[in-house]
Amino acid sequence: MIDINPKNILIRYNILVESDMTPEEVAEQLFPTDPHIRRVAKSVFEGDEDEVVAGLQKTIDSGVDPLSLINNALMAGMEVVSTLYDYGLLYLPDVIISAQAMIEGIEYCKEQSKQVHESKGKIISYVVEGDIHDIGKTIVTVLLRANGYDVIDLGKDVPVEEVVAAAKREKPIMLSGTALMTTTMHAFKDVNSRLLASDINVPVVCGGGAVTQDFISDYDLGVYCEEAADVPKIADSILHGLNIRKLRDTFHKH
Amino acid sequence: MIDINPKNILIRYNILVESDMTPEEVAEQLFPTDPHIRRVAKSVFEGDEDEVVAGLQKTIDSGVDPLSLINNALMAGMEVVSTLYDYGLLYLPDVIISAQAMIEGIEYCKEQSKQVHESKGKIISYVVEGDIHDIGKTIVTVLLRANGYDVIDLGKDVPVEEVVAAAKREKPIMLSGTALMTTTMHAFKDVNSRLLASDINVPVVCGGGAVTQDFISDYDLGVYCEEAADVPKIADSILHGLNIRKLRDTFHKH
Amino acid sequence: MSVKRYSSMEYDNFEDLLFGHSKYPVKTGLDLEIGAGYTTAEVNYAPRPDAAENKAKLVNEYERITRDIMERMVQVGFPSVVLETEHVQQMTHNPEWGADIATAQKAIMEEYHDEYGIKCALRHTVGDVRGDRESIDLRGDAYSRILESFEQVASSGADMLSIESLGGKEVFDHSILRNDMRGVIFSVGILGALDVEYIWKDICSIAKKNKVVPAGDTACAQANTAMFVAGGLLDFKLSHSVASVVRAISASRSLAAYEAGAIGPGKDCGYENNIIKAITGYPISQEGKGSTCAHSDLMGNMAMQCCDLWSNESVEYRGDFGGTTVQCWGETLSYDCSMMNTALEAGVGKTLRDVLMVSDRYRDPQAFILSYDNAYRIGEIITAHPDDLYLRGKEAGIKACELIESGSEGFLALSKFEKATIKKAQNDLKSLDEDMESFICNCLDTYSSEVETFNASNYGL
Amino acid sequence: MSVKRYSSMEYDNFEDLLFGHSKYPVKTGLDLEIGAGYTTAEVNYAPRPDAAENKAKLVNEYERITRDIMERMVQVGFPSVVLETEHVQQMTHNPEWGADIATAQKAIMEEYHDEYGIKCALRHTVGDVRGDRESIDLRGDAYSRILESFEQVASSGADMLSIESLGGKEVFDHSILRNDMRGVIFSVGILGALDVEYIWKDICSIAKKNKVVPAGDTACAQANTAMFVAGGLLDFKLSHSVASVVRAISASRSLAAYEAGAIGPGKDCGYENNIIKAITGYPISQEGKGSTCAHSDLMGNMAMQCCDLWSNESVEYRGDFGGTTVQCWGETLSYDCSMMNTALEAGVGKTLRDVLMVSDRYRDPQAFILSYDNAYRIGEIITAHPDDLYLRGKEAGIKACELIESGSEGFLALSKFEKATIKKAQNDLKSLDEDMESFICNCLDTYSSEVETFNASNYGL
Ligand SMILES: [Zn+2]
Ligand SMILES: [Zn+2]
Ligand SMILES: [Zn+2]
Repeated sequence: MIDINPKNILIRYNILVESDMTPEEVAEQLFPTDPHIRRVAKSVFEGDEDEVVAGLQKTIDSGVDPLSLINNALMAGMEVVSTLYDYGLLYLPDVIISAQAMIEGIEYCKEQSKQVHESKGKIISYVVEGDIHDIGKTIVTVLLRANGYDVIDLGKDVPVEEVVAAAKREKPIMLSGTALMTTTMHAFKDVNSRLLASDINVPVVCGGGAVTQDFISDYDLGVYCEEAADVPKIADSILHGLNIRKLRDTFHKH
Repeated sequence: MIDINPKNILIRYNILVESDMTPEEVAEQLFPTDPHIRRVAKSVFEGDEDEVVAGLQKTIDSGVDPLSLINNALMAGMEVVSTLYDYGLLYLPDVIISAQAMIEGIEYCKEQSKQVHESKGKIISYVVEGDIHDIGKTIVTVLLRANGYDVIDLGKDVPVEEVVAAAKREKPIMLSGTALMTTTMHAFKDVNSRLLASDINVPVVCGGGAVTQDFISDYDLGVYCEEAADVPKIADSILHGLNIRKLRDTFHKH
Repeated sequence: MSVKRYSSMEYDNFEDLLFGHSKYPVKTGLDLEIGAGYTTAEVNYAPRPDAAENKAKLVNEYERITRDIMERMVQVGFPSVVLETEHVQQMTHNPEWGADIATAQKAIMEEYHDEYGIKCALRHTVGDVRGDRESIDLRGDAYSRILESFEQVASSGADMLSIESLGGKEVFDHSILRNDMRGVIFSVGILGALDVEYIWKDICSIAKKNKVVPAGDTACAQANTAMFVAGGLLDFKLSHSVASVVRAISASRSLAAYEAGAIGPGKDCGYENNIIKAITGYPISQEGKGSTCAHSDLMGNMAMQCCDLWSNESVEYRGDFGGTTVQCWGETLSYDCSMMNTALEAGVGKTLRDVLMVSDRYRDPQAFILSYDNAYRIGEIITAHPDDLYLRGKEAGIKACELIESGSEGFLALSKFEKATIKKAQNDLKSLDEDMESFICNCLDTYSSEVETFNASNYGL
Repeated sequence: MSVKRYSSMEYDNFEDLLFGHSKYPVKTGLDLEIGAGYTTAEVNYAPRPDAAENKAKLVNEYERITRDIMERMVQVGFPSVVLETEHVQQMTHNPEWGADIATAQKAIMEEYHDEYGIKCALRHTVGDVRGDRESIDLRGDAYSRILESFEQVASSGADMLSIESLGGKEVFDHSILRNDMRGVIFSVGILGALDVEYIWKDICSIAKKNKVVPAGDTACAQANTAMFVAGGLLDFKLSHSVASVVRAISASRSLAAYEAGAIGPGKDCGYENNIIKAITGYPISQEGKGSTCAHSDLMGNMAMQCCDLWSNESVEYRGDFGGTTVQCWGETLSYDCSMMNTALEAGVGKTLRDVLMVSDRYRDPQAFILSYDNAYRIGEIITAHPDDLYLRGKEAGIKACELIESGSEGFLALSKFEKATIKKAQNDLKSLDEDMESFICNCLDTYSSEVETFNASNYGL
């Protein structure tokens, strides 16, 4: 069997650019400084649900408003996770485990408070009609929740009329639809025209293996998204006032 | 140097399907039977201009109407050429040489007659604006003329307005535009919309290395053509009453 | 369980694994013999989105696709070709659509075969439509529709039957996003294998009745999902080492189809087919550098090392400067096959195989474990545990970890992150239950509550 | 004539011709060395039709293309890449467009080079815009615009300069459609060579001034036109043997660029580059099975036999399932290069070269004469007549005929038609004038009257 030293034929660029610091070391520099808050943020980072709740309880007992902890502690911890994910220091399972811990924490804070917590905005997430592959939607949903959005998850294989009805009812800031199967792409067209017919002009962010930018950009509301990690950034940009044309300019890859 | 018998790795299908008969043998069976007429047809087949004129002269001297010889002798000979070309027994240079002989013959017949000869129809042929590659147009033009059409050859790199003006003036049954360079495809769009604006609803047959069927079919008048040899067939179909939709069904390859 | 599990390797030595050669070649279609000393392109395609509007339009689309491919093959002088039609859902939902399309395609292929003698065959891959919005129902009405679809295409011209089965996907998706190796073993090694076995018994009897080939399955929904989410060298979504472990386990799942009677060639996207071929001796289809139209991967050359069919996975039918997309990619694939076939004729097949393998061997942990020597070693572990789906999956996973670790002492460079995850995966695997009974029992507890769509009765559990 | 013509072969033996190796490697761009022991993909692309509406849009299109390619290269671990920007006419007509695009592309390439160390270089191929509707004016205003465009891209980031020159095309188109070998020799061998020499003297001084590489030309407008009109095995438009004769003659034409100072790598579509490399020792770019997106040919594997860059010719920028088209084809090409590079590292490069060559050697007469041994023999004939453009073209054509005839006594099957046409071509060539003076004089007579757009002053005649 032929075997050779591969150094002249391929380069493992991932190893070349690997950070010298561990994620934990980087995270340490990013956590909030207040010791109570830091404990909560850190346990979100570590994905330790019990520790999150314990830390929150302790902080609330010290007199801090439970709802304020959602942004200041839980979201702060999650932001560290997101930052490290963007840097390639954390991986999807890390984000998912942290998000789960954060969501538990949010529930706890809500229970401890009488006031209503305002999310950053509502987003509808679904897999197009005819497609039951939902791992992409799962990832997007978790990333959005981890970024403070209230996600209405319609599930997979969702009929067009149901997507439109939900958009009318929930008044989301955007929709996120995924598709893995090429033959389901037509559903995007229908969603687009039915929303327009109902005067609902929110961006419909589309991604998934079967989706191409050229196809999506044919529809007035379509915003193509190649990377699940971009979806929360698109949502943030909407909050910052970007319209569909500007979203396309900013997030279109090709 | 490695060398192997290629029989297991590739098949020369051209040799497998090669006819046992020579083109001359097949042609002999297709020429008209009348000896005068046969002589003319055969010299068109052979591409012998002098012989064509000599044969015509002899036939006219025998009292035959010069104009009738265009269809009955010259076109008949050319039809044999076209048939053998379709069968893969003759090649493009054969067709071009024969067509030249035939065109000389037509000129001669016209000179010998006082009446006006009616062609099968007028066709405008051009290379799109921005493109100076005209070998494709040359081939198409010869094939059309060889099939009895009156071709207005506008040349290469033809401005859109000139194509449209010619279409208004000449009232052709169709236009044939070729393009080898991708960046010139836009000119098709302009020709299409300017013709429509002038209420000229003739098919614009488009082909060439830079042209794809998907692109052409986006325009109301566009008929995609992959093979130069199909262009005369498309013209014949127009004479038989096929509209653009039917032309597309019949001649679209993909 | 009634099937006979593999307890030994059909190949005695990994050195005998070679493209174009299989121990049990498959005769099919019009004079084609797969794995009998030559490789053949397997061209794949997706109709344009609006071609599926009605049956007539869709049949017409597939006719064009078929004619385009056959025409290009004879234009360039290629001796053989396979076409794979992966059903769009309308075709499986309406079994007569699939039948009409198979009939139409086969008629064109026969025409070319009559005129030119080109060897060819048609694979139909029925869509696994057993899930819907609310739930997954693997053995109910949708399943009957799948079998009806198989029956119809088998009697209408399809020469080879395949499916990309979904069994185990619900638990797998949940587990892989949580680095949960227990769930991976349970979903791929147990649930997946049980489902594959169940459906392939039925497919094989349909194939037998219609005298066509029950070709094989793939762990696309599991191992390829992990591989694609893991992505390129600079994607940091999933550990590439964990994706490799999933691949090793998936071989045990795909093998179940052959244990139920399939005879190859396995589906193109089953990168685990290298292991399957070593175990079963059946021919395989593979995809790699000729399928970049459909996806990027880290073993574009290696995928050729022991392929019998060479595929482009899928390309949307459309015009390109060089012809339609199926013509372009079909030609590229066929030239690759011509290169392999020439090497075989010239007696240097194994040299070319090694060049293809070693060009990717150290590109990624998954490429490393699928190099034919390592693939063989994983096959050995699987066949060493013939009577225990649990053990053979778990041991395959552990073997993958060991191979990667030992590779990293040589030329296989691992990042610190990959080193840590492979260590963790190995520990997780080793600390799982001792025996299948208790493992299944514990998993049923966990995943019945954690995964909404998981229903044990789908698997006869 | 002031240039020094080649009178001997830089390679002593055709056995030394090998992919990735050239006698005179070319250092260029960011750490790239072409022909220095490894092959590199050269990715080509065409902007979408509506991207050329204005400068900003077009610059943006090329930025996206560049970033897409660089990103995919590092994702899969390829050590090097070349980008070729073939100017759309707006870019040459407005030299500052070309300059801005070169600047933008180079900035992105530098960014990737800084971050990942990937070796890369940028070729700009200026459009030959010297013809318009009415006439061809090879040495007038349009020519100045071409030189201005070269000047601007050379000073703005392009590392290599190329053009696909049109000289001789008007007489060639006329002749090839009439089987007129005299016109072919005149248009390709004399007119073409004179034009190539004229423009390459200027391009070389611009390159020298800007310290970039004068890379080379191609007989695309002549030899490739004949090859593409001739088409596949079952196209019956032009004799494939005559197209082969045109190819042999075209080597004499393309060689003139190197005699004027070009140093390679010659353009991808110059299939005659096999001959050029044997004569000059300079590296070459080639296209074949990785360029089916742009055209079909009958030597998809053979084209790799001694390539240094490996190209896809051109693909329209667009999204596909596997990424954008430039990513898909760039990855496929790079895997091909990885295969070649692995073979070189493993010491089996010549075995792989032979497999690639022999897989197409008998597919078509043109493939046969371009097999590296025969390509070398044509080079020998060309260098045997250093001081006579006429003789070297004519003898190259006769040599091609002889090679095909002798091949047909072996494994090169010829149809009756091909046998007859090669005989006729050979006779026609042999019966041409004895010396250049009388030949040119007679041709000027004939073609000045027969070809409307032919103007002798375009060639200094
Ligand atoms: Zn698959
Ligand atoms: Zn597939
Ligand atoms: Zn070219």
